[in-house]
Amino acid sequence: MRPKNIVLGVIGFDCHSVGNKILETFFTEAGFKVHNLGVMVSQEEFINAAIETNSKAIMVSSLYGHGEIDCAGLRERCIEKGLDDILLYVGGNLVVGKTPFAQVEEKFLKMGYDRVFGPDCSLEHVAELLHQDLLSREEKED
Amino acid sequence: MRPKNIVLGVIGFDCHSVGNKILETFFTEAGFKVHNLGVMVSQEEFINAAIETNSKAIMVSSLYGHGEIDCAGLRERCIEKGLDDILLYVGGNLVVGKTPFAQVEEKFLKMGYDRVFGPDCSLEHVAELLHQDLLSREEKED
Amino acid sequence: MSFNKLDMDTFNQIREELLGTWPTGQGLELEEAIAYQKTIPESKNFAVAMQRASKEGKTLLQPRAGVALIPDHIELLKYLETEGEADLLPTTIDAYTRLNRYQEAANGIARSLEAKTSLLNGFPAVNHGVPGCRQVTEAVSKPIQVRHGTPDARLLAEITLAGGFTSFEGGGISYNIPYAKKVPLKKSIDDWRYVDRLTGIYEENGVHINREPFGPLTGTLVPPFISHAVALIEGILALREGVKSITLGYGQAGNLFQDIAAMISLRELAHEYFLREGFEDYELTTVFHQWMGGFPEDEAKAFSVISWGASVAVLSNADKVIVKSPHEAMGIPTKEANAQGLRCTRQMVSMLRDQKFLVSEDHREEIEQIKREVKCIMDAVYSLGNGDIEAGTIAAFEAGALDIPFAPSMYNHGKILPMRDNDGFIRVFNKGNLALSDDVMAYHRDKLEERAKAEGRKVSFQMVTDDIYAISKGGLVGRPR
Amino acid sequence: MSFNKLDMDTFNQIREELLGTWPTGQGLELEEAIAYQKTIPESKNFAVAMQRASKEGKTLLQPRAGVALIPDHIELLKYLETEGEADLLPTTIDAYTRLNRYQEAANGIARSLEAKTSLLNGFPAVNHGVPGCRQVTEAVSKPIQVRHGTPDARLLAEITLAGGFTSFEGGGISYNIPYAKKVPLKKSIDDWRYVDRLTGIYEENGVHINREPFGPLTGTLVPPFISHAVALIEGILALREGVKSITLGYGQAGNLFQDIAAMISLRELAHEYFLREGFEDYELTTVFHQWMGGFPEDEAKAFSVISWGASVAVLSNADKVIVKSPHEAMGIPTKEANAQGLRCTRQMVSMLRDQKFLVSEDHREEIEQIKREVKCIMDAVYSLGNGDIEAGTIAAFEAGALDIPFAPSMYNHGKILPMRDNDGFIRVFNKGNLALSDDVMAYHRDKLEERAKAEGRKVSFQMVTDDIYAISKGGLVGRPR
Ligand code: B12
Ligand code: B12
Repeated sequence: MRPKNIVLGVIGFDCHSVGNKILETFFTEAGFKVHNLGVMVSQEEFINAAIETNSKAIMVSSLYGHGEIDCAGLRERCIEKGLDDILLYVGGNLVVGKTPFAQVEEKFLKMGYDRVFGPDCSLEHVAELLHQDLLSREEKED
Repeated sequence: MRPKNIVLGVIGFDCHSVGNKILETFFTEAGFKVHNLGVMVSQEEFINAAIETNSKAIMVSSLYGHGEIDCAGLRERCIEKGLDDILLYVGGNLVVGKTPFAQVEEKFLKMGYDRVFGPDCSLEHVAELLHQDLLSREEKED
Repeated sequence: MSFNKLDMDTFNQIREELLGTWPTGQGLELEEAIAYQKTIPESKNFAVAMQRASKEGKTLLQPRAGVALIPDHIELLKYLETEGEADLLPTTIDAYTRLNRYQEAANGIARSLEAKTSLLNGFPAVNHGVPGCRQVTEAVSKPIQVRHGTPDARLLAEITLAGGFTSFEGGGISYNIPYAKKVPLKKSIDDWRYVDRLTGIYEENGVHINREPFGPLTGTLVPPFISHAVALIEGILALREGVKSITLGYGQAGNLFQDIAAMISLRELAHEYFLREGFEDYELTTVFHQWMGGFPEDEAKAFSVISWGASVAVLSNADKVIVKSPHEAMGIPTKEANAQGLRCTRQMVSMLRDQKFLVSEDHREEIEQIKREVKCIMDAVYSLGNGDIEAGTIAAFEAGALDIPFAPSMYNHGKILPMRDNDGFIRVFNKGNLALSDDVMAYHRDKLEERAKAEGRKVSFQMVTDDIYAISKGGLVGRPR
Repeated sequence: MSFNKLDMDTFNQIREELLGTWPTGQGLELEEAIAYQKTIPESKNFAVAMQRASKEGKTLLQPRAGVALIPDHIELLKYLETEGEADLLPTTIDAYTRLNRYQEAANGIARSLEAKTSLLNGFPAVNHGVPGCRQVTEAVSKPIQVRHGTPDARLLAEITLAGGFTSFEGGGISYNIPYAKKVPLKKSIDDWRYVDRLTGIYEENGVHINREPFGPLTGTLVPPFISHAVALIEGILALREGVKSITLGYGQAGNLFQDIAAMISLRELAHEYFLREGFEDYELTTVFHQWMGGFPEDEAKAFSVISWGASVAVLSNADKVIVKSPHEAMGIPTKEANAQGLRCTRQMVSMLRDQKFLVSEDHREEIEQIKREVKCIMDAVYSLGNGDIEAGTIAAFEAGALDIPFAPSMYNHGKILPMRDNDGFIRVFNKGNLALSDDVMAYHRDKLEERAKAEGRKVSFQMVTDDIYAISKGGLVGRPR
């Protein structure tokens, strides 16, 4: 099985680079081919990278609190650009202020993200979900 | 004006002696004649001391949590022994567990205490109240 | 000089009478109790846990906790094990039981059942008896200890050791002078001799039981040399009766360097005095108590006090730390608050456990100073007793040569006044009759003069009061306002 | 070599263009601003407060805080003054403003008004303009500072200094490399030269303004010598432009002895290098940042991390401590959580302020070690720039001779890998091109081998990852699980 392409990056004007470096290492070791755009990535850059690398998932980080503003509209823009079925994962400190996770999750699910993660998520668990989700997309495509 | 006699002590099987030593020093400096019974004082000992010293106020401490059990009935017993009009002040960590002070106060007022204090009370304020309360009792008596 | 263990005839005679004093004591068989103790897995043995911690350089966490009713007490302990990440469990005994007022304790149990909440400030183990204790000790998976403050703890020890507890706190001085008013020191020392002998009998029968003299005493401005002297005496008395696992304690004074000096000197002195008494076969461990005096009411500030205690415990290599909760100033903590204290401490312990403390020359000098002070006291004890440490202790307390600040007991001289110096070290302001040498006192006086000068006021009783309130009002040295 | 202040013609030319870049800059008069600053009482002057703290040996408390809307921001600051007992106030700027995205900031303000809660992670001071800033600075009674992370902070400085702030954080390296991706170092250094010159102009006109390079950089495993080198460079660049009150910063590394060594060496090095550059007329103060890396989520554990930072701040005699909140791991704190962090810190600061830290010989050796490391880097900077420190800095970053771990900037080499040794000191595992001498590196390698041996694994990248997570998972050294 060839490693699956995924795009990784920190959205908006967010400079938090430590988690990003760890995610890159982790997903690479978990068997993905990671296209890491680093920090301060715009929605366009995410989409272009996904198209160029033929990635089936975009992993968006937002740590600095502007997640709600920065992440809105990514799903719609993906569809515009023909990425109909792309998986959108989002994680980090997604909103301003300590907020019950269920509330945050609901907000981002509504925005069209497939899965939402807090800063405490287990990366092993994320990798498993990602493998599964990608698999079931492939099956659908077949 | 002669200094007023007051009885001081820690009720029940309570060994907390530090606050008691401080209260003795404080009330003495505040102009009272303090009869300090120390720690582990029974209701009888409080009452007998009040009678013997002709004190018009009993200052009860309870720190260790059994205050609710130990303090019940003191008012009734005072009346039995003819101390009809004696002032009963109680203070310390009066109940088991961190409890909103209003709740504690209500409980001890119901038991017949005239004033109830938490561990954080300002002693200056207590001394003022005590002077006032004693004064108004005297006026009543006159 | 020579000493003997409490002989078995006397022990058995006392025992028979003792077990009759309350129904739950009746028919208690020591053989059955020993057999029962042997069924307890090693992973739940307190002595083993302490010794392992010491070897591995770990600091174990233990809260205080106890409520009136068995099911609630079990729930509480299990919560502290899981949510609190406690390494060691306590069962804190209520204050009626501590004073052998089992009838009042029964009343407290009844009223707690009615009120559906604990009206007692601890677990009335004697009233619940051996079966009740076994319910508790079997329900948990960590080693569990009896913590109390009982001048006459003989029945409590019989019942709780038979009940599966593997450690027992206290001692004839430390559980009398700070905890009682009218109990003669001779009586409490005799009664604790019984407890130590009981522990010794368990040891002789292959059951390892930990004993822990109560280090902090009144928890209020106790200079290290005073609590050290008491710890050494109680340690020696315990070893004499056959105790093998002994944990000496110390309550945080507040200044980092004094506290570390105290913990280092405590260990060194214990080995020195124990050896001198002829003991070689014992397991010595230490416990550091987070701040035992008045706490600030604000919980954020209380967390700070808890954290500071936790840091010093680890930096001083304590084998165990006794943990306070953010409710300390207000009342017995809820299980949640208790677990918060534990988790706060856990974080500190794990952040600091890898850090070695670098001791400077000046710091080493403070260690030697504490040793000099302890030597003054111990010399007096030995000489007042003509070599008999029990008689010497009783005579020393009577004379005030050994004197515990702010204690309620009438058998305590109560003349010594401690005070903080300009750096926050606890020193002696008024020595009363304390057996301190002139050069030692000169050192204390110099240090206090330094403070007086800095504050522009005379050394006075007001400073003592200010120092007592200092931490609860946010400070260490009680500066003039 | 010689250097000149940014000349007034160039300054004015830049200024004219700058003020036109956003409506709130238009018509901003420096004379009026200076006159306004002179109306601010001395009790609210940041530079004065810092200098006084330093003289009196106090550690002042400052939180981070900023929200989108003026009334909310004022309410927040007042709460931190009263309930939080803060000595110094901040105004943390939102991340759009930091990157000069004033349009996005305007959008954030609008959406916050709608949502009736701040959707911005800070106070958009440029958008609110001089009158908005004055509303804020006039509403509070404590000295107040702008805290941000802005590579090009020229307009922000113009507006906030005119707005009555008396201290401005940041620097051309520390507010670029950890905060930006594509901003050339030359550009940010030039832009910060403008900010320093602006501050110098205020000084020359009798207005005392404090400047504070950002010490912690990425807040993640930064060895002291790296942040010290940056602090020294930014300090020198600021003094050159006429800054007089300079506060150098350092972010807690975690090991008590390394942190104290870092704070002592920072002060000593600053005086040494400043003197060498010919400066004598300046006020040097220091700031210690409580743990700047990932926090534990549990609030009880977070309190522990906050407390540890507070203790080390006081023990190391920092003039100021930047305070975290128990919400750190989760999100921008509520005002209540922020005040809790402050009160927790306050308690620690007052408990420890009287305690002198006794430095041992071994500890002094760690101080010298840091100085040797800094010297390696500074020598390289001076030599790469042929004595010109700006050019040298740019060249050093390009070559990786100066390299900040985990930084997002493409102008950072990004090859150095730091790691904790067995005691938790941050050392260098992979030096990349860092200008460290062989004997210095040999020392680091020995220390890391010690850890590898203790853990029974090879020195590896996995250790770095483990170290990054360590504190948030409860630990300091990331031990194998
Ligand atoms: C030191 C201490 C001890 C020492 C006491 C040494 C001694 N002999 O004095 C030791 C370690 C021995 C001890 C033992 C116990 N303690 Co204790 N102890 C404390 C502690 C930490 C400080 C008390 C103190 O000295 N404060 C300083 C003095 C100056 O303040 P104070 O005592 O509060 O007194 C002031 C005020 O309360 C007020 N005040 C008091 N009485 C009155 C009366 C009037 C009329 C007025 C106006 C004001 C007033 O004015 C005083 C002077 O400012 C407190 C917690 C705290 N406060 O931080 C717990 C605390 C009082 N102890 C407590 C308990 C439960 C016990 C034990 C039962 C053990 C246990 N289960 O943990 C035993 C008691 C056994 C017994 N028989 O009494 C609990 C009480 C719980 C509750 N009420 O819900 C507390 C609150 C701790 C806790 N949160 O669990 N303790
Ligand atoms: C270090 C740090 C910084 C450093 C960053 C250096 C750098 N270049 O990386 C500095 C000091 C520069 C900094 C700056 C700022 N920071 Co900051 N910072 C932190 C801190 C303390 C640690 C972050 C970190 O490195 N953690 C370690 C890594 C390993 O964890 P992580 O980043 O959380 O990433 C993991 C998970 O989140 C998850 N994850 C992340 N993304 C994704 C995506 C997917 C799909 C999945 C599955 C998982 C996942 O997996 C990652 C790996 O385990 C956090 C608070 C905390 N966490 O304790 C605040 C924090 C993130 N910062 C915060 C803020 C606000 C800022 C600032 C705006 C300043 C300010 N106002 O205080 C600026 C940002 C400016 C900008 N333009 O971005 C806030 C965000 C608030 C919010 N969301 O409500 C936080 C939470 C602090 C707080 N409580 O206020 N910061």
